[in-house]
Amino acid sequence: MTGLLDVRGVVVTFPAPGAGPRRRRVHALSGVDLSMRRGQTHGLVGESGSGKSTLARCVLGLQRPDEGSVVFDGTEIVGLRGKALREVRRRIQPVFQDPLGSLDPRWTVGRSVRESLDAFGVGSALDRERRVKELLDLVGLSPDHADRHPSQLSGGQRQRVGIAAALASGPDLIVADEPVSALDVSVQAQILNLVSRLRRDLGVAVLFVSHDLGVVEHVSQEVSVMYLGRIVETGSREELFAEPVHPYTRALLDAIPVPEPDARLVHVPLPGDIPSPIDPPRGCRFHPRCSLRVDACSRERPPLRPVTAAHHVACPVALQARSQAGTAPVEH
Amino acid sequence: MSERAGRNGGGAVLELHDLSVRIPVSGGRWVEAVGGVTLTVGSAEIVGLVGESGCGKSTLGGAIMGLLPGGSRVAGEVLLRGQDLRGLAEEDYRRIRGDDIALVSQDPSASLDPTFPVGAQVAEAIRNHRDVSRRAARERAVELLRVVGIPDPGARYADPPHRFSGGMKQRVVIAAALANDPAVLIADEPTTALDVTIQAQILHLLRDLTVRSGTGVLLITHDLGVVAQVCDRVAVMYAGQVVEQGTVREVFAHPSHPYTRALLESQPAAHHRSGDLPVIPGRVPDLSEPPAGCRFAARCPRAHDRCAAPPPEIRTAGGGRVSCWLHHDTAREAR
Amino acid sequence: MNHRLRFVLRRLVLTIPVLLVMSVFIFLIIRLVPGDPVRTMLGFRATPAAVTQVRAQLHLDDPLWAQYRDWIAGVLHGDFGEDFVSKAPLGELLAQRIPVTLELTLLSMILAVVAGVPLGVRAAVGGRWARRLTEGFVVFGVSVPDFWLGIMLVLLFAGTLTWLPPSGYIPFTDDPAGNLQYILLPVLTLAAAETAYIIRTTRGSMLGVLGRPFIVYLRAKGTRERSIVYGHALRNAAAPIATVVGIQFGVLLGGAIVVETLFALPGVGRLIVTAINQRNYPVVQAGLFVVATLFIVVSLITDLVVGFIDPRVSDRGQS
Amino acid sequence: MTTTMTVTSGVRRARSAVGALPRSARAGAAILVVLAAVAVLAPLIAPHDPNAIDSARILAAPDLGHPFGSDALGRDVFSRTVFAFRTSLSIVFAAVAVASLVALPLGTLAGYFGGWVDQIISRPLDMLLVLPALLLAISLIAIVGPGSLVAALAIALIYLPILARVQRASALVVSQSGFVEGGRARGWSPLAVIRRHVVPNALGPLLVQAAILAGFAVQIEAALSFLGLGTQPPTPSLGLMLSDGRDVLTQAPWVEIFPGLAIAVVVLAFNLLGDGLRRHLDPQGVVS
Repeated sequence: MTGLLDVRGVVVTFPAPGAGPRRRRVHALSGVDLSMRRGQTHGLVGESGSGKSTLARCVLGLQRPDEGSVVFDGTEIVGLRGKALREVRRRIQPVFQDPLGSLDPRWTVGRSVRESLDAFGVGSALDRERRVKELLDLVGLSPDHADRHPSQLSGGQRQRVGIAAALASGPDLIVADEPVSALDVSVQAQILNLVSRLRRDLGVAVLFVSHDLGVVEHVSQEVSVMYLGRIVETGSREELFAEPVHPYTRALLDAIPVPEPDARLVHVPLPGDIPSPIDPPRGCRFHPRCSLRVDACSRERPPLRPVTAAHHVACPVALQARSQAGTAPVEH
Repeated sequence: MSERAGRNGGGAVLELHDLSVRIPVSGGRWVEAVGGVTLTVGSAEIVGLVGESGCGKSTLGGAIMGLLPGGSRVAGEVLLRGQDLRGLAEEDYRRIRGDDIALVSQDPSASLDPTFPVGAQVAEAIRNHRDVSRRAARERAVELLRVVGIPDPGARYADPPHRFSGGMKQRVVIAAALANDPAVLIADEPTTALDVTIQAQILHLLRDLTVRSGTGVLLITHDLGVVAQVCDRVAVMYAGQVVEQGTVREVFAHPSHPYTRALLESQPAAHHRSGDLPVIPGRVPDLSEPPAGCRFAARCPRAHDRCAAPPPEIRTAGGGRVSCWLHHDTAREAR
Repeated sequence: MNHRLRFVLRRLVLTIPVLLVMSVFIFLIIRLVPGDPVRTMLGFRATPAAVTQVRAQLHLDDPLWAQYRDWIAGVLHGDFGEDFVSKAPLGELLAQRIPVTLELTLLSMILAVVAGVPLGVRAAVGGRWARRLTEGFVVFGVSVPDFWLGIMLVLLFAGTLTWLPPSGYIPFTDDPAGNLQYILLPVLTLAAAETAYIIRTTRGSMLGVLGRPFIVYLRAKGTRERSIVYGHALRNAAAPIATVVGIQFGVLLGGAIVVETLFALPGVGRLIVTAINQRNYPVVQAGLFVVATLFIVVSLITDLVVGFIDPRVSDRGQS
Repeated sequence: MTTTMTVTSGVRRARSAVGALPRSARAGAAILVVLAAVAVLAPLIAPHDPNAIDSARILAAPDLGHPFGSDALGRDVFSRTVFAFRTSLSIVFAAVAVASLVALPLGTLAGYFGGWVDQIISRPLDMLLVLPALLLAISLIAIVGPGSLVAALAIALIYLPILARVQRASALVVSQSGFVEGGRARGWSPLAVIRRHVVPNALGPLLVQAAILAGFAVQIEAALSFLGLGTQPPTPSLGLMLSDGRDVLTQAPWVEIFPGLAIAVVVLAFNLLGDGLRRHLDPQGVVS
């Protein structure tokens, strides 16, 4: 059994902003399944309104799903409370997007890194101090950084502190929500290298949430693509990037700006706006923007179907076209 | 200044000569946010100005628009179709802004007045510079909204900005910016706040419209990928200076400056397979006391004693220019 | 303008529970007086018969909900009961008093807005002197207690210069010029602090708006500075200013109580104070009800104004 | 070694924080320190018994022994002002302290939890805002009867919804920070996160608002006493003094001028302090 995380049928809705007699709801997640293996980095990619951050919060136990289950290492975490919840929390730790906002400005770096050690009462005070220095060393900071305040650090250093704080309790899973999107390219590379190293050296699994397919491709072994509250395609990095099947995945790959001499933008890869998650389209949520659209798309929700054992896609039309062609329609 | 690398003929519409900007900071000190930039933009040409945060690229845009924070000092020349904009009286500058030079800035939600109908904000750009009736301005604004791809522009003219998506708002901003067929458009991170599929739409639209109207674009961005997608030429900025410029094809295929190379290599999208990404060690120098020599020397893997002196600007084989001592040698050997 | 119509209707509907809560609150005042309110009103020497009679007259022996129902039904027909001391019908008394309070507070508010908004704009965009002068006035206006300012104005204009009467009132319908003479000092007294607040709010929200990115974008479009300040920035700043004006109207109504007492103006505020001192509870109740209703109506109007100025407000609650 | 260094740096930071306050805020703080000393040491500072009637000095003009002159009963206005200050500041301090201490937990819980917790805390507090502030105070006095304690309670009641709103807004902003979610994910209970992260980071605006409101509380207290609804004679009170002085305004303006100036100075000092603190403690602009 190598499963670490098993998300099944998770639904999350929020009341739409504003007040009114008939308050409508934002459909953040509408039946999402996701599996992760131990020691693996799983990239979760999508644009705004895709629900990727909400899914991350469900896994962290910070958002309670309306429906569905989140099983972590054999334990259902939805509805978990008290001691059992704390034990799961010790093993699932977050890294947030904004490295400044994720550190208490009044606390020293050392105290922030120590926060989970204090919470779980790990070792003596002296042990914790020693552990903080080890952790800072692990993420490439010097022990003196422990006495500084976040305002005295650069963005990249802050994100290192955020990662050290997440590692403190010895987690099996780190949920990183857009950990590099606030950083410059050259700093981003440092943090991505650090994330890759953690997986390699410590065997920590990472759920890596990002809007940037390039970044996700670099760090992940498995990738899931989300659109308006649903996963449209999931698979191993190799298969998904080499043979994207879902029309949305393909458009997304087309749209990514790649810094290569011949990467000119020749056509608009995907027309139209992303619909509002308050009133999402029926059937396949992508159908209003889709070039492969057939009548059935606006009626039935397409289920995730296997392309290969390690690659699933929620588009029967593309799947059928692919099997008829015999090979994958590789285009880019 | 006849050396232009743009493909679309036409003369240079915007020329910057040795442009420097100093901005006052606390304690009576000054930061040299831009240090001696020379750059040209031709008509119907898109020039990418790329660099990381704090490199001075947005300050440069502000200097061209004449919209820097109070107390800033600008030296050098900003020539718009040969006319120096520096030292222009405020009212004269105002007449040029939005007419000959226009701006599209980063966050479309922040660019539009939240209490005004979007259409009126486009019409305002017209009436600021053309003596036309309200009705005529309105008709032209509706037409512009249609051109930038707002569905049902007549009906949506009166809607306030918050009823539009981010991508649609940026279309409105572009409509207002291009309302008077400007010679130059400064696009400062125009797609950074947008989703990637929407970004592609906006970049496509921007390129389409400006090439058609012959507007020269200075596209300021942190994203080398965006430069590759739409720009003709690129200038790479580091610590207030342009370290390398040339055609996109040349610079991306054969980066000459060590910084350009490092920047390209640290992009995960460019670096397809796993393994560590190359990183640039160290930090950007403090621009209140910039180093006398090459500003990148402290972080450069190929730094040398000579780098303590300002690097010379060398013509590259592909027709671009690079400011680096390394190429001084190659150039001399070639001679 | 479907959006706006729906906004107005929604806001009107939302006022109903507020009025309800307020009326219950004020209704309960007499009933919350510790001990027997009638004993408190009549004094210790009242005969048991008199107490019983007054209790019956005020319906204090009915169930609470029935008392409220009867009272509110009366109020809706303009029947507020009787003055406990003079036995006069309160409806007529209030009809004489309300115009005085309205004149005082509305004139003060208008003066404060007319003076405060332009000064606040100057303070935000003007030079150093404009800023210093207005800041000085704001500090003065905010710090000085209104009733003391009133007394000092009396000392100066009525005592020393004898230009204006120190106190009293003539209805506008009797003698417009005389009315203005009597109301001038009270209005100045009440408007001073108000003006200071409006200057401060205007300056603050103007500076906030002028620092926002869309102002840079307006400059980049070549919009004239005057149009940026008065056309765009002031319009954006107007919603917070209007909100503050609405809230401050409550402060004005409170100030009116003091100022009416000070200048012997026959308004609702003075009526309430006198009635409290006489333990004349029916009058206290009626007076508070009138002032609170005024406040709620003005709040409603400001909310509607804010909604019309800022479409984001009127769109809230709809997609 | 390290601790000493930390302490010194802490002191240095505190000192530089005071130094970084605008000059006006430092002036406000200085005035308040002096006024607080006057209030505490009133019996030592006042040259005369504030209630001692001296028929020889009825409406006597200010002189060296009686710097503010004497009132209609020949009482020393300076001594009365000093003692009235004491009364006034005690009422104000009690009122603002009570309101802040109640508003802090209510606002924090409403802001942090939101949803129904927010509803059951905020809705009843909003009802207090249905009446204009002074009217609310007067209603309470109409029920309970006049007096210093009632005035303090009435002021606390007026300020409670305002302070709770500020604290709610501030706690809401802080609660959206990553470090608050992080604290939960790092294994702390909601209440521990509130204590460790939310309250320390959200307290600033409440302090600013309390400082500003304290100034106006002096005005409200004086207004209530002026109307005869606050502090009752013979206790010296600024509002009562102003009310009494009205009758002798033209003969003895000093009876009127000095207590009024005293009020203005307190309000001014609190305002200067509050505005100065705002820049440091309320960067988000939660206080309106």
